[in-house]
Formats: sequence, C-alpha cells, structure tokens
Amino acid sequence: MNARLHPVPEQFDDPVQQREAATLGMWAFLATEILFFGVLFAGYTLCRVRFPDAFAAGSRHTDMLLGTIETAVLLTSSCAVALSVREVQLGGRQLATALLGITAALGASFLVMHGFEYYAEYREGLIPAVHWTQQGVYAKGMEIFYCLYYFITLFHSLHVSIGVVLLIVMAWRTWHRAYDARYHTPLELTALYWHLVDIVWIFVYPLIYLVGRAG
Amino acid sequence: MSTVERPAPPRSYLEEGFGLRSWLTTHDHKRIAILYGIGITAFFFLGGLAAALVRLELVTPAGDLVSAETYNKAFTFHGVVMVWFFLIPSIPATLGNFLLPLMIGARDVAFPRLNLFSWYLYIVGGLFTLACLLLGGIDTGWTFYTPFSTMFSNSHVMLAVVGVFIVGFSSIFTGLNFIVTVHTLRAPGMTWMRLPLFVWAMYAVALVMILATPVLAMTLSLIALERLFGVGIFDPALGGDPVLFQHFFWFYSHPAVYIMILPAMGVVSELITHGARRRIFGYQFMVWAIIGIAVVGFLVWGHHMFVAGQSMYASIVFSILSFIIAVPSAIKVFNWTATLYKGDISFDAPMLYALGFVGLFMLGGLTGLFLAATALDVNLTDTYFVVAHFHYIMVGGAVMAYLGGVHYWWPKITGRLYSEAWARFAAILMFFGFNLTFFPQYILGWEGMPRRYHEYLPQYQVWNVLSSAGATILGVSYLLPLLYLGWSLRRGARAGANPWDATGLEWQTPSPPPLHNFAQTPTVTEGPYAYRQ
Amino acid sequence: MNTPAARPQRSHGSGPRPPSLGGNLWTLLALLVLLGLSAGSALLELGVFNTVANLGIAVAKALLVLTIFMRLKTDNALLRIVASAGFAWLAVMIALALADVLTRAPLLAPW
Amino acid sequence: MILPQASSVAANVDDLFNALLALCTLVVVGVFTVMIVFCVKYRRGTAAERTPPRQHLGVELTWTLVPFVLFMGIFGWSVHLWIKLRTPPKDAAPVYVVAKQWMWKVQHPGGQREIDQLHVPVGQPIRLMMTSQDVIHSFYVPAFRVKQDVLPDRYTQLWFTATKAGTYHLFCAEFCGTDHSRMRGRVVAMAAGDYARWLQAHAGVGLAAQGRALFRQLGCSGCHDPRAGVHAPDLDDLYGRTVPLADGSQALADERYLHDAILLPKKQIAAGYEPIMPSFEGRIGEEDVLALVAYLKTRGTQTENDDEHR
Repeated sequence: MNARLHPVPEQFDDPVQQREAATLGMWAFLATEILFFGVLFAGYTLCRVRFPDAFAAGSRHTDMLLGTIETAVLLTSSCAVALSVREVQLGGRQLATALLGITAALGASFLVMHGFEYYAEYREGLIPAVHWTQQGVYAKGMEIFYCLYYFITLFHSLHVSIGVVLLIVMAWRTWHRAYDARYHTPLELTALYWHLVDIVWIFVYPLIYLVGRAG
Repeated sequence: MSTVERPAPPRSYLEEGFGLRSWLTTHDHKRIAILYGIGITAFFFLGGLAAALVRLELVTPAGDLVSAETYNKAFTFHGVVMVWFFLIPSIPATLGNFLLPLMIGARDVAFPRLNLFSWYLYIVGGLFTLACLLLGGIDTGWTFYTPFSTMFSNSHVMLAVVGVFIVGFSSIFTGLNFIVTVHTLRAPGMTWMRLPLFVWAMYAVALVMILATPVLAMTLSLIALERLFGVGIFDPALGGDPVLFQHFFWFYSHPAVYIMILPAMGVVSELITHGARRRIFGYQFMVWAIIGIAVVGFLVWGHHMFVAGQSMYASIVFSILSFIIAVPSAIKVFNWTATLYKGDISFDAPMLYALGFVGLFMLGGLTGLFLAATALDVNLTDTYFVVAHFHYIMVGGAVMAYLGGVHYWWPKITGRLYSEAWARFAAILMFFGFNLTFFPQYILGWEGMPRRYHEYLPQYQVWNVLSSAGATILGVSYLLPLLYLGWSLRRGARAGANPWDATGLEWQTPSPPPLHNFAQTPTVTEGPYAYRQ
Repeated sequence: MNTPAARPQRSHGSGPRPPSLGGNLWTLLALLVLLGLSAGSALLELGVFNTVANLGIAVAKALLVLTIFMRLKTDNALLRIVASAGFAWLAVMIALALADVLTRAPLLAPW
Repeated sequence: MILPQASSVAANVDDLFNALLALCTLVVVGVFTVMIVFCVKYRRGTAAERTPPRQHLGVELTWTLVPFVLFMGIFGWSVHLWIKLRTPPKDAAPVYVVAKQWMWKVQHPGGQREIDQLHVPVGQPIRLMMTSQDVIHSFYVPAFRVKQDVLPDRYTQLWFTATKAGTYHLFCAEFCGTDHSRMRGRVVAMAAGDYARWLQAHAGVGLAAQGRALFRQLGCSGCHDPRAGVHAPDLDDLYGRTVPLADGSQALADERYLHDAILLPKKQIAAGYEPIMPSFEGRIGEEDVLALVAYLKTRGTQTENDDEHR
C-alpha cells in the first residue's frame, strides 16, 4: 500500500488541498477541544477563587509524585510521536512504528498510574457521591475540588484512551506501509490530537497537584 | 455573468438514485441538506404544536385547559425543540449545506462523510428528545437552570440533556465542515471580498458553532452528572454556585442567538439584492458587521443575568458590550435599506419575506436595547417583554428569512416553480399574524406579566387573547407553504437554471444541479451581486 | 464565466519541513526541566507567586509543545490563528465570569 | 398605562423607558418611511432615475457613529439609574424574605411573620434580605419596578421606597417548578401611622425572644450554659468580640460568624474547645437561624442576669 492507493476525493483538486483541509479541520477540532476542557478549567478557576483554602487542602490529598511522573510520561510520549511523524516524513518505517508503539505504551502506562491514583483515593474516601468520608472545616470545598478533579481527569483519561487506540492503529498501518514520505496525513492528525491531550495535562498538573504544597 | 445554455443537461442530484438507501447513505451535500430539511420541518411542527397548546391555555387567566405540570412541559418542549432542533440547524444545515459549496464553486463540502454523520447525530439527538417527550417530558424550561434541573425536577431531564448534548456535536461538525470548506475549496478567483454575504454569514456562524457549542456540551454533562450522583460544582448545599451554571449556559446560549440570526442576515442580503437588482450597499461594512456580531456576541452573555445575583459591576460591563453589539446590527439594517435606493424593485415572494424580515428584525433588535439597559432590564427581564423580544428576532427574523430563502432557492433545489400568488399571500399573512401574536406580548411584559406563567391575573387577559388569535393566523400561514410548495413538487412548472435572472454561482448550473455541482469548476472575475440594469 | 479549472494540480504535500531530531529532543529536555522547576517551586513558600509560577511554567510548556511538536512555528499562519482563537475564547470566558465572581459584594449574612 | 408608579424609582425608570421608546419609535418610523418611499419610487417599471449610486464612506461612518453615540448616551443614563437601584440607602429598614416552593415567607425585625404578603410603610426605604430554601426564585413587584433573584445558600438584597399607599402584586419571576405561577403575593404599602398600628396588632414575640425560646428548645443551653457539664464556649457578650481560633487565627464574632457557627460549627473552631457541636444545617430553617443570631446579639451578662431573676 502506498500513496497511490489513496485517491484524492472528488471535492478536492489535488493532494495539497486535501492535506490543507484535513489539517485545518483538525485544528478547528482542537479549538473546540480547548473549549470542552476550558469549561472545566473555568469552573475550577471560579470555584477556586471562592474556596482557596479548601482547594489547597484538597490538592494536598492528591499524589504529587505520581502526578509528576505522569506528566513526565506524557511529555515524553509527545516527543516520541513527534519524532515518529518526522521519521515517516524521512521515509523510515520501522523506527516510526517503534516510536508509535512507545507512545501508545507510555499513554497506557499513564492510564494505569491514574488507575492507582483513583484506587488510593477510593480507599481514602475521596470520591464524592461514591465514597466520601472527609470531615472538617474544608470538607465541602474539598468535595467541589474533587468533583472537578474527577470531571477533568476522567474526561482527560477518556481522551488518552482514544489516543492510545488511534496510536495503535497508526502503528499498525505505518508498519504495513500505509504511510510514506508523500502521504501521511492521518498520522500527522493523530499526533496533533495526542499533543493536545498532552497540553491539557500540562495545565491539569499544576492546578490539581501543586496547590498548597509549600510549608 | 450570464447563463450558459447547455444542450443536454447532466443528470441532476435527485436522479442519482431513488431508493431510501441512496438517500440515507448519500455523501452529497445537497441531499444531506434535504435530509436536514425534512428533519427540521418535522420538529418545527412538533414544536409548533407545543406552542399552540401554550397559547390555548393562555386564552383564559385560570389554568383550566391543562394542568400546571403539562403547561410547564409544553413550553419546555417548545423551547428545547425550537432552539436546538429547528432554529440552530435551520438555515445553516439546510440552505447552508445546499448552497455553500455551490456559491463558492466547490464540488462538495470538505468532509462529506462527516456531513452525513452530523445528520445522523441530529436524528439520534432528536430521538432522545422525542423519547423524553413520550416518557413524560421535561419541565425545567429550555434553560435547565440549577438547582431546579439537578435536584428538584422530577421529570426526564437526563433524556433531554443527552439529546441536546448529541445534537451539539452535530452542529460542531457542521461548523467545522463549513470553516474548512470556505477556507480551502473556493473556486479560482473567489477571493474573500468576492464571497456572497450568505457565505460570510455561514462562515461566521461556523465560527460561533465550533467555539460555543463545546461549552454547552460540557455544561450539560455537568448537569447530568450532578443529577446522577447528587453532588456537583453547582450544588448550593456544597457552597456551589448556581449562577456559575448560568454563566456557562449563556456563554453558549447567547452566541447561539447569533447562530440563529446571522444566517438569516446572510439570506436576506441575497434576497434584497435580488429583489432590488442592485449591488449590496456597503459590502465591506456588511462583512465587518457580520464578523463583529459573531465576535462581540461572545462578550455579552451576562445581560441575561442582571438580576440573577451577578455583581453590579459585571452587569455594567455586560451592558455596555450589549449596546456595542447593537451597532453592527444597525449598520446592516441601514445598508439593506440603502440597497433599495435606485433599485429596480420587484415584490416577488422572497423579497416580501426579506422586507418582512427587516421590519420585524428592527422591532426585535431595538427592543433589545431596553433589555441591554440594566435599569430597564430589572423590570423587564423574565417577563413577556423578553418573550416578545426574542420571538421577534428568532421567529420574526430567523424563520421569515429561512422561509424567504426556501422560496428563493426552491427552483434551484427542486427544479420546480411554486405558485407565486399563494407564496405572496402566505408571506403577508405571516407578517400580520406574527405582529398580532407577539406585539401584545411587549405590552404584557411592560405591565409586568412574568413569563412561564400557567395562570395569570385577569387584567392581562385582553392582550393574551389577541396574542392567541394572532397565533392561529400565524399557524395557518406556516401551514400554507407546506401545501403549495408540496404541490409544486408534482405539478409545478419546470424551472430553468436561473429563473430569477440572478447573479451568483449557484445560478450558473442547472436546476436541480448535477451530483458534483458544476460541469467545470467556474472561475470568478468579479464581486457578488453584479446586477446590470 | 465558466472557464475551465484554472488551478494547476499539485503533487502530494508533505506539510512543513520536519524539525530536526535535535530540536525535538532539546524540546523534550526543556519540558522536563520546566516540569522539575514547577514541582520544585510548588514546594517553596511563595504566596500567590506559587500560582503565578506554576501557571507561567505551564504556559511556557504548552507554547513549546504547540510551536515545536505541533509545528505551528513552521506551518500555515492560519493554523496559528485557529489555535489562538481557541485559547482566546477560553480566556474571554474565564475573564468575564471572573469579573462577576470577584466583584460580587459579599452578602453572606443578612445584617 | 395601567401599571401604577408606586415606588421612589418608578418614575425614573419610566422616564428612561419612555425616552428610549421615543428614540426607537423615531428610528422605526424613519427607516420604514425611507423603505416605503424607495419601494414605491424604485418599484419595477417606474421611470425613476437609476444610475448606480457611489458607495459613500461618509454615509457608512455616519450611521455607524451616530447610533454608537446615542447608545452610549442611553447606556450612561441607564447605569446612573442602575447604581441607584442597586445601592440601598443607609437608613433602609431590613425585612427578611425566605422563598420556598411555592411561597414567600416574610419576617420583620419585630418578629411579625407573614406569608405571601409584605406590609411596608410609605416613605421609608425598605431593604429586603432574601434567600431561598430550595431553587432559584425571583422577587418581583412590577408597581415598584424592582426585581431580584432569590438564591439558595446565599443572600441577595433588594430595596425600595413605597410612595403610594395601596396593594400591589408580588410575583415570582424565575421559573421554580410546577406552581411557579401561583407563587404570587401582595405588597401592602401603608401610611406610617397605619403601619405602626399594623405592627402592633401583629406583634408576635420579638426576634430575639423567639431566639431565646429556640435556644432552649433546640438544646443549645444544655452545653452552652455555664453550669452545664459540657466544655463549650460561653456565649455571653460574644457578639463583637474577637475569638481566638483553634488554628491560631482570630475571627471577629459578627453576625456572619454566629450564623456559620450554628450551621457549620466545624468551620471555625474556637481555641481550646473540642469540635463536638453538631451541625444544625438542614435541621432548622433559615428564619430560625435569624432568630437565634438576634438572640445571641442581645445576650450579655446583663440580659442573662435579668433572665435568671425572672
């Protein structure tokens, strides 16, 4: 399989136009994704200015070490997928596949680590409505913090899961020579999506894990 | 520009396949537009039935026709259906889908499969909403205000919320498709400043769709989860803020008003230039007005919340921004009027709809100033004044323009001509029926009748009876086009490629157009509306 | 005006020139250093500057990913506009909603 | 116009409304006239001169800037009035309003309680302190041109000065459920003398006295009495004092502190005491909290002694 087997659809004049359209479409979709997550970040901001202390208290209950490792994992995976696109553009198939595999594996390990976090929180009674045992002055504000924590991280994990599946498909197709230096738009778009998932996490990290850590 | 006579017109898109399957699996933007057309027409009459029930109940002050619960469900269903299943998809998904590629000289939209997928999402969302109705309905009002919707309502909030959530994706994908199509698929020579204003309007609407709709989707998810689990960030018991929900909701829902009216403005620009056979007056100002409305439209949402517990200072900021957005709307009205100057005006049905639009839009827009003025809004908000105001914009404005557009492009879409006399009659009847229905509601509002009232004080009855009488006329005038347009499908005379002798690329191809619109990609050499006299 | 298509066929576009291997790896290194800075600064008592530092670092990291990994630096200018639009609209939402919450007169007690 | 002008701001609001109405009517009539003239003069088949007009930047700028200036004028007028509407005069008399599905409960400082009615004196600024027990409601008196949403777990305020004696409609203006349209009441504005008589006739027990009764009834005295065996803070002369808290900070014992100490006792714990007090949130209504706080404010050594001597 190679680019010749990807005829340009009727609505496009040529492959350049097709690629422009696909990339612009993906970026427009990413802009909507920013606003999807944005609502949660806006909710976070507006609640945090009302309950700064409770948010700090809530944040102190999260696992900062694991959160930092997760961030590093996602950053590395982002670099890996960027390199794999580069590799395909330069005609390297095996290394590109391997890099995609690494990206998917890093994504999966992120999910596993997050699973451990959720489990620890369950045991600590930090899951609103499901298992909530917090008492004290900040209990209510913390419950709002944890509602947001779950909305944000679960929605993000959903994106990571979709990304991992896409990356595996891309790795499989790259291995089977679906993409080459001339045609690799789906791979590029998947990489863009994965980077956005990374960017979201870059903001999740300080807002969820790093509040009120000093002292 | 001149029409090009072709000896043997190519097979039209309607003849590309006749079975149900050929429609349900089509990737052709024109067929998808028709699928949408069928969907929104069905929902329009469903929502209309709910409105009829509301108006019937309000003939008498006592709540004697239906119970308060049924009444609340009727106006909620009316709102949900009309906003998300009729108005928002109406012009963009039908006329926009059909015409956008034709007007820019493209063979289809950029992502035809995504386009079909949007329609399926629309239908699935619609089915959830219908399921909600059949299982007993929802009584929160279309605004889903917390904590009523999350903690107190005993109706099927979840189903409605899921339905609206899904249909939101439909409009995101439509918007995405339009943006990419306009950017990448314009014919040679079709520069930005040669785009018809309808295309500009679609582009601006697409922008609003992709940037606002995600906010609605997430906000509704937050509502759904809060209802499901009994905790959430809007929950007052936790110190959560119901006003926060209103911020998010209106961050979407105010721009959504522009999703409804911007396409209408685009349509009317086409209709008025056609009716007056003149270039649009002040094309560039019209373009900037469209963009200005789309962008500033995002900055005014707080004017829905002047008495909702929003801070006094924030209200002042939102108030001034709301006044500012009235300026581009005023520019548009003045330019339409000036377009008539030295024109060669014919009063065919599309032109009548367009003139009706300008009149009703002015009344709706100017009353918006009363609501933007904080001190007046205190008294007027949540009364029938608001109901009248937004119906003037959305029904008087958007629906008039939609029907005008349907009449104007009907020969292009179906290849048939309708009965001009009936069409003019319906347009005039609609204008009078509309004013009789909604003008009394301004007076009711100023006299203090709150909206969403099942029972009301006897002193308000006179105006309510007038309004309900008007609604009857309005209902008839909405049914008429269904009849004569339906009749024209079988019996109407064949339309040529360009029955209006209009400019615009869509008229340069046969009616109905062939599968990929143009035999050869056209090249554009001049701006829009180049009418010669 | 129906002249034949004037647009010439273009061959397969491969998008912007791929950034160098070193560029990608240096970016990753920078990102990890910033991550360390952000974790470290969070442990210091800086008052409001904890939040400022954390968010500033997050913005820097996001910009790195956007410009290098996502190639906004070399790709079409239009894409930069689209990407900034997403962030700009979010900023508008947060700013105007904050304008309300921060300026509300506290009226928790009715006396 | 049927709607009476019965408050000090009603005439101001109506002036602005009428001015804007006049302006809008002028615009509508103007534009419609021009449209009709064009439509008639340039209808197809007339012999009017039709050389295409030039595009005038000046014309465009005129009809951009003139509306802008007019809008800003209206905005300024409106904001001026808005600030007045939202700023209660210092001498405004407080009245408490608690909304619930689907009724208005009103409580006067003197202890008079009303349901779906509000009696107010003419000429005296009244400041309503409002909260809701369930969903969002909205307190709306068209004759006064005032409206304010009433939110759960939060207080909002509304002020007005009635200027004409009479009975006016009170509506709930924010959709609040099934019987929203029945959540109506009346506001009775009375001459000062009549109002004083009304207050006297309906004098219940004063708020503070109600609070004292509640203090016993709810068992507060079981712990907070100096003679009680439980180690609980002494409440005498508490109001206005600075209280050291368990976390080392200090809090001023104002109304808000007292209010929260009853509903959320664990929020601010006084230094040297165990956090053993149960929360009364959800157990007593907002109006009872009001009464309890009113009582605590009066509770000094002096009043307590009087209490014992009785």
